[in-house]
Amino acid sequence: MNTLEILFYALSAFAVVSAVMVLVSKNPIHSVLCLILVFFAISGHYILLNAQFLAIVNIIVYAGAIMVLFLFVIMLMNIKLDSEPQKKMIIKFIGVLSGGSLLTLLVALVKQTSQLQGKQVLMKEGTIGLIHPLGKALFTDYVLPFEISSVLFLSAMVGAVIIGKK
Amino acid sequence: MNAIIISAFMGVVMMFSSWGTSSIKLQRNIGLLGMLLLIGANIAHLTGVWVIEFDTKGMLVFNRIGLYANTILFVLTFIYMWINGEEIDKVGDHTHTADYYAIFFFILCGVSVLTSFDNLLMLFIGIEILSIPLYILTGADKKNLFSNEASLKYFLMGAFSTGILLLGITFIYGATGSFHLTAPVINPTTNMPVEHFLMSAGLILLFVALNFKVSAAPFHFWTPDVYDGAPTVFTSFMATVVKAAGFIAFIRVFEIQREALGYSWFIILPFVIVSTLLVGNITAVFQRSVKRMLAYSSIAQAGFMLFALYGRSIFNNEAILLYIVAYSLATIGVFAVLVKMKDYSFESFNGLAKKHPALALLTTIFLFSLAGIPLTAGFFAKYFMLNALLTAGAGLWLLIVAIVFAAVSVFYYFRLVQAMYFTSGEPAINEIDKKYEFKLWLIAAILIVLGVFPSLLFNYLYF
Amino acid sequence: MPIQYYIFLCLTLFSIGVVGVLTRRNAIIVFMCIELMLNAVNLLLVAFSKMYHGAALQVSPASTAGIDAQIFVFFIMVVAAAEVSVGLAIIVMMFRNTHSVDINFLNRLKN
Amino acid sequence: MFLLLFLLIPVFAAILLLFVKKEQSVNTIAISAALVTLLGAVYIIISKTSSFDAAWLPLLNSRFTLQADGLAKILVLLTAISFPAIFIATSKNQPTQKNIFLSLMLLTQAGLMGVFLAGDALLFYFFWELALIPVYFLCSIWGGEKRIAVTFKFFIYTFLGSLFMLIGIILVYSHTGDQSFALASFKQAHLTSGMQLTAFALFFIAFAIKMPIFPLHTWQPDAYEQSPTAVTMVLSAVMVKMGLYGVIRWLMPLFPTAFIAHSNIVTLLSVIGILYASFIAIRQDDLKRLIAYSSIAHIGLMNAALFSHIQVGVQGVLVQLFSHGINVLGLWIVADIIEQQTGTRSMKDLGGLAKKQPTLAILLVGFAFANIALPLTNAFVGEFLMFNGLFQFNPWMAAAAGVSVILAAIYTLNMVQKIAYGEISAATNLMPAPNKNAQGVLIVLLVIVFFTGVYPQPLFNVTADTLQQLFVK
Amino acid sequence: MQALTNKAQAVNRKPMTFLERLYLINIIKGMMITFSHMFKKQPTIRYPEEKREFSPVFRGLHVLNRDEEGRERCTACGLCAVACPAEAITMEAAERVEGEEALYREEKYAAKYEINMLRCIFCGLCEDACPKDAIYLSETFAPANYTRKGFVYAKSDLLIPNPKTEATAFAEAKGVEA
Amino acid sequence: MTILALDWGFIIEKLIMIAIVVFASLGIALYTTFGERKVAAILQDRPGPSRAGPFGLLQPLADGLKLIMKEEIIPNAASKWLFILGPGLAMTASLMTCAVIPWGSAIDVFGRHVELQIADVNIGILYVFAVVSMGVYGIMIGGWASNNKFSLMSALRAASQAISYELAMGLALIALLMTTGSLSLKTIVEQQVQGHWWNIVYQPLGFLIFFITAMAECNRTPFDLPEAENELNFGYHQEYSSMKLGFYLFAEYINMIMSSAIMASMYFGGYDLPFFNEASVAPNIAAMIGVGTLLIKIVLFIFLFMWIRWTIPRFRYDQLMGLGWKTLIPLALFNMLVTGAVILAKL
Repeated sequence: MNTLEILFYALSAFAVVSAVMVLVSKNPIHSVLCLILVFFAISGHYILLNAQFLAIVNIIVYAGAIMVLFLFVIMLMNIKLDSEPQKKMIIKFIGVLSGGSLLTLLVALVKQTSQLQGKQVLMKEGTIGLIHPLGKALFTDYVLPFEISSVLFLSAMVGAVIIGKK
Repeated sequence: MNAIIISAFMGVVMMFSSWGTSSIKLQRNIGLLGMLLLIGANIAHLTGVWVIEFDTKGMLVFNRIGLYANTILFVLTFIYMWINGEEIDKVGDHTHTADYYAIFFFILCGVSVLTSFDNLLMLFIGIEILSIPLYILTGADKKNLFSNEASLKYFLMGAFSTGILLLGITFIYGATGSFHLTAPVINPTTNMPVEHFLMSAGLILLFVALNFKVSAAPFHFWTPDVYDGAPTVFTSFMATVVKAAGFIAFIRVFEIQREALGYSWFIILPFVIVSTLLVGNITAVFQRSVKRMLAYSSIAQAGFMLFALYGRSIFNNEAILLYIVAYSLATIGVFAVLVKMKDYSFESFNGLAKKHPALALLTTIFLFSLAGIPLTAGFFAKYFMLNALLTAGAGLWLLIVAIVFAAVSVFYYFRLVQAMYFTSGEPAINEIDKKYEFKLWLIAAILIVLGVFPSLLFNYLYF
Repeated sequence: MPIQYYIFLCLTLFSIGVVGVLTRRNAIIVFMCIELMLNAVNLLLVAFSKMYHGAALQVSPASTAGIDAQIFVFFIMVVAAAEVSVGLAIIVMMFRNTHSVDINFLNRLKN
Repeated sequence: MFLLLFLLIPVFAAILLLFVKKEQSVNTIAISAALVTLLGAVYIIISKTSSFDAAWLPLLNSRFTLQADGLAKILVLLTAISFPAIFIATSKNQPTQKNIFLSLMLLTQAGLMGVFLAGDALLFYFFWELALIPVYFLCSIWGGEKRIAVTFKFFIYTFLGSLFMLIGIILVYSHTGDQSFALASFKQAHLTSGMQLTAFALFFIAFAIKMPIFPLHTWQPDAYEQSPTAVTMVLSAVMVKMGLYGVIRWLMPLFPTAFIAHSNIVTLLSVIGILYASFIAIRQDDLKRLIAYSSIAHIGLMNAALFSHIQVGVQGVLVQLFSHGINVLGLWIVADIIEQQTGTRSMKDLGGLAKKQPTLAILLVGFAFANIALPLTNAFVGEFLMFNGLFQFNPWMAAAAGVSVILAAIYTLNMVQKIAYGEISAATNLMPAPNKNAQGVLIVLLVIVFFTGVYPQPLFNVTADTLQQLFVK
Repeated sequence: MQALTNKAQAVNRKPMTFLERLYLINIIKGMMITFSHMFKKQPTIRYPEEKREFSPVFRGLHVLNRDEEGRERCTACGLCAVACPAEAITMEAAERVEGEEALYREEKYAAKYEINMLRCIFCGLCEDACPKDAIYLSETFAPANYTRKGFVYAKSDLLIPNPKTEATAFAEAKGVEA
Repeated sequence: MTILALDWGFIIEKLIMIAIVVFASLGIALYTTFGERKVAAILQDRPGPSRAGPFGLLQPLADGLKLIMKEEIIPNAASKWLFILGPGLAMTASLMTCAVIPWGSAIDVFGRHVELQIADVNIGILYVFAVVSMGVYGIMIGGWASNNKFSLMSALRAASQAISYELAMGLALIALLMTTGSLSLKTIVEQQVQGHWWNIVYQPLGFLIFFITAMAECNRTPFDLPEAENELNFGYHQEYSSMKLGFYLFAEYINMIMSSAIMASMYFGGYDLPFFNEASVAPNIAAMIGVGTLLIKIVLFIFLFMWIRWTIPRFRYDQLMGLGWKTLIPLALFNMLVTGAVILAKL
């Protein structure tokens, strides 16, 4: 057990517990906050993997912008505690069951994949997660998707205006 | 690339056109002009002329099929815009015409990406560019609860399927270490598909997600509600151009990648095809609203289009292109009639043949094309599909299932014909001017010309 | 760290997201669960990226193998942001009309 | 090029009719178009085999090939005779929007001509469907009370059948040597016996539905009954021949192995059908239904003879294709006149026609004789040969089928008796002056009946090449 | 419409120039103004230590006066109450009895004399009205209080200290003038 | 145990740094409140607080003491945990920014070479952004948890304001980053120390935008909509009292300090004292002079903040949004384009 492993387990446990809390908490605000915690845990993982840029972008974009929007909307609607009608127990059960079976299936599949046996993830080292190589790749090899995603944003913008305008 | 640049550019132009002019007619005409420009640019690309020389770094690969499909989809969009121009203005609160056109152009940009991507990243971005504007168009009728619901439902389903798509892509990356479509799926030494569970799982997830996008069963359940709830003009667009682009993307992904699935491909795909045909057709029979019937029928048609995935011969491309043209034109036509109806029940069509014989005839032609009756392009579309299927060595049972459901489809399409011709009543229809009718005649003419000489469509496909 | 650990973690998070989508009725929470799924995918991509990077480093120290996955993650985040803006606009629009974010609300309306 | 006229004339006339509203000119246009085609048909009968060929779908290697061999000629002649006859005989009938009605009729004619002339599988399929669609509209718009459901049933049946055939066509196509739809290529397709069986089944379903053969016949009596009479005439005189034509043109040469392998079962089915239809016909009171069941019985017999695959029998079928068409057409016209003039089809309500309208009664009797295939009538020639063939194939079946002749005599004569003799019923008494047009047509038809009955050689001559192709390899 | 006065000014509806629309210049101008105030003399008077000069006519709290021998001047004539525009003054009269001559100057005196300081407007009319110079307004502020009741000043609160017994307090209360 | 094999010296050094910076920030914040009042007073021709201690210098301590001594009130209907979490988050978020600010160049103490920066991460600016974006949670959570409509309204305003202006801020910074080519604040400062010009010379417009957005992010007047007293009573901390309120107030001032420090570092050379040759004095002294310089710059900025606060009236909400979206973002984009064009032209 070295520090990395301890951190890995701690962050993973933190992430999973928070994710479950997102699911089970009745109050949407709590769900949002738990989801932010998940994002932090995932950012922690990124840092463990020395993907600093993604770690920080994850916090800026997800925790800082997206979740604020969520929080904003929930507050705007002022959804009260327990106002959400619950699905029927049986549907919930089926939902959990299908999610669980998806997990089991995929885990079993991964376990059986021989090519993955013994593959290690490079922790802490490696420079590809830093901003410099990423930026370079983004503006050379990936400049086309970068530019095209601007179209995506424009359309989202136009759309938000259409939908949002009273 | 021309198409991508020009469509994005035109989108921006449309966005700002509402600043430059308040005349909706002018905006509409700018949109149409832009469409022509786009078509022209794309054809220029077909002949090797680029607006801007651009190294796509292997993100996009422009082959003839893709560009040709682009052209077809653009022409379809042009026809769509041309016909439905006035109806588009009416959606929502009548103030967003230019925005809708901008969104159309953005969608077409996504379409162009989807017809030429060579990297899963571009697939992802293309699909998103396609989907996000659609969520908006679906909800464009802001005061209408059903439109809202449709939009929300579409959005949640779409986002969910995006998640699945991404997991699939991730798995593929995990297996191959690359996002390229041509990433090694075949072991060069043994010349056999590499047995990599992660790869298979990824592909299946990708398959599922794409099925979501093209509304194939069992991932179709959003479709009826969304198509029903969306403003009718936009349903027409969604069910045609957008769906077609989805299929082209589908084929691009699985043309090569499916090797990794090996034999299981021929279990999964028929399962999906059969269930799509089953669900689409059987449910369509029981619909009371024409719009909903058309929604289900579009599921059924998707089932037919999925046949193009079965084989890998040149016939698939022909088949899917012809199918797209036939299906889309006919659907655009039917919807163009439908938007003029005051309500969408079958009963509202009663006696249409008496009051508007020409319109009834046109609708009949469109429905015939959808049903695949000869002399219309729909027949050859189905024919080419069946041919492709047979060439691919599919089991005969699959063909039989297909034709049985094709016969079932006749059942519900002809309900409309019966209502129009054989049931008397007062049709609930708005005024239709001659110009509009003329446009519809044009569609019908294309359908019939293609129904007699389908090869006209392919003359430019191979050089 | 063996890659499987990361895969298991991400799959767990992903499945939790899926369960959320299937069991909750509040549109916003459903949407959040979708975001959770996307994040799980992101983490997995980064893990794979580092897996390939690690392998490539053994061969050539200057290799940038695996960088594409991180770029992909970047794009996912970017796209997710756009999606959220639209999605929340839709949810707000719906809320304005129905005063509910229950995804089954209109189903009840129909019947 | 000449053959193209068979398609173009009706189509142009049909289009022209859409723009003509005046009833007199409507009739004139339709009848003259039909007569011109008849002239053409007569011309190709006496001329040599001709064909037409044009590029159509280079991509699929399908050509717009029309060819007129003996089989085609005889059926083209039948079609060409039927339509003017129908038009003239029913020219007094006044359906609403007659121009459209006739236009659709002419389209049907074009479709039928196409079916009989097509020398290319895809083209054949095309016309097969095209012949159906106008009929669908004709029946649904102008038919009887239950027309919509009945016609729809008919449509779905045949459409499904033709889709099966489409698959069969594609299947064979993919096994042809030069990837072509030409009939010649089809004949040389390399089909394994398993493949032959499949393709045979697929084709056969389509033809069987069209004929119809016993379990698939349920659409027919209803459709005949509900259709407007003119359409019923087309259906029973010409359209059912499409099925038989298909069998001779496609099934026999393409899938000889499968054909022979299945001949037993198909013949059996046909015979069952014959008996079944005949027994039902006996029980019928409705004139139209009676003729309809009678027609099923006759077609069944032809089918049985075909599948016996004996040269004599097939020769009989080739002749009977034409003869049955003429006979049934005559019967229908009589029935139509009666229905038009008395307003009823129920035989209970009829009687005493011989006293009221002797000419019509005589004509009825003439066609009734032909229907029973009494010697001197054309049907006798065909049926005799067919029984001959069937007997060679399987005496038991021939015997069973032979019963049908007796049954036919029973129901036909019963009909004649009820209609023509006895007291003048109330309905019959209402009959106005004889319909000269229709009677003229009937007389012409009756002349044909007896002429070919006495001197069938021209028919044999015309169909000789077909027979040769089928039996001499 | 005919202008009633010549004060009307035409509004200048000239669109703002680009520079004006930037507002930056005006903001900087404004900031310079505030900045310049840093160097201005502060008008603040640090109260307990420094006090502002009262004006000569300052009217503070009421005082009921006594004469040189310490007798109350008030005869409860009620003129002050009548004069008070805020009706803040109430009083009850009583007759002087034997042995009280040292207390009250006249035969009649105010047994109860109340001024409601919440109502009082410190106009000084009572002072003017008083024929006996019994009431006058001092230079003292009305102090704060915790209750409303506390603002109703009774006679004991108003009465000036006795010049005989508490000479210093009297002098202090009396102030500079009068 | 591998855990123990860490570089303890390093950890202790950093801990000390953190402690110093945090406490220094708190101290400065404390006195900034005092400064605020004093500046306000002076600008309004008043003496300001002057009673506690000489010149009122003990006033902030008194304020702090008051805040601590006051009764803790948690409204019944409030969400208790979030109510407590809100101010904590606000405080933490604002304090976290200081980690990447280079307070000075290196000094040598006890034989160690100590960088006067807690962490020189190569994504420094992004880190700042991340932390800034976290800051809004404190307000939102606090405002929501109070279960008071004014607080909620204010929380919503704060959120939308923060998000809107963060965009323009980022865009303004990108132009700067294009010229510097690095995200590390240390590097950016060093560039200015080495070179002759401060970045303000290259990016005047960028600075202006950044400055305006920084004010908005700190919720300073004229952008203090979240606590607009006359509309929302007291804004998001209406229900707060005692030290939780103090946290919010502190957080605002710490934000101000940090943004001043960042602006100083990014645009005004950080700890660079112009026309002064560092080599002429001992390195430690030079470093301390640098720290002093930075502090002076910070103070000047803080003064500027206050000056503006007491000059310009508060925006209306729609004006605020209009300014952010319709003016600042296009301007920032324009700035970015021009910068890019110039850089391209220079290449």
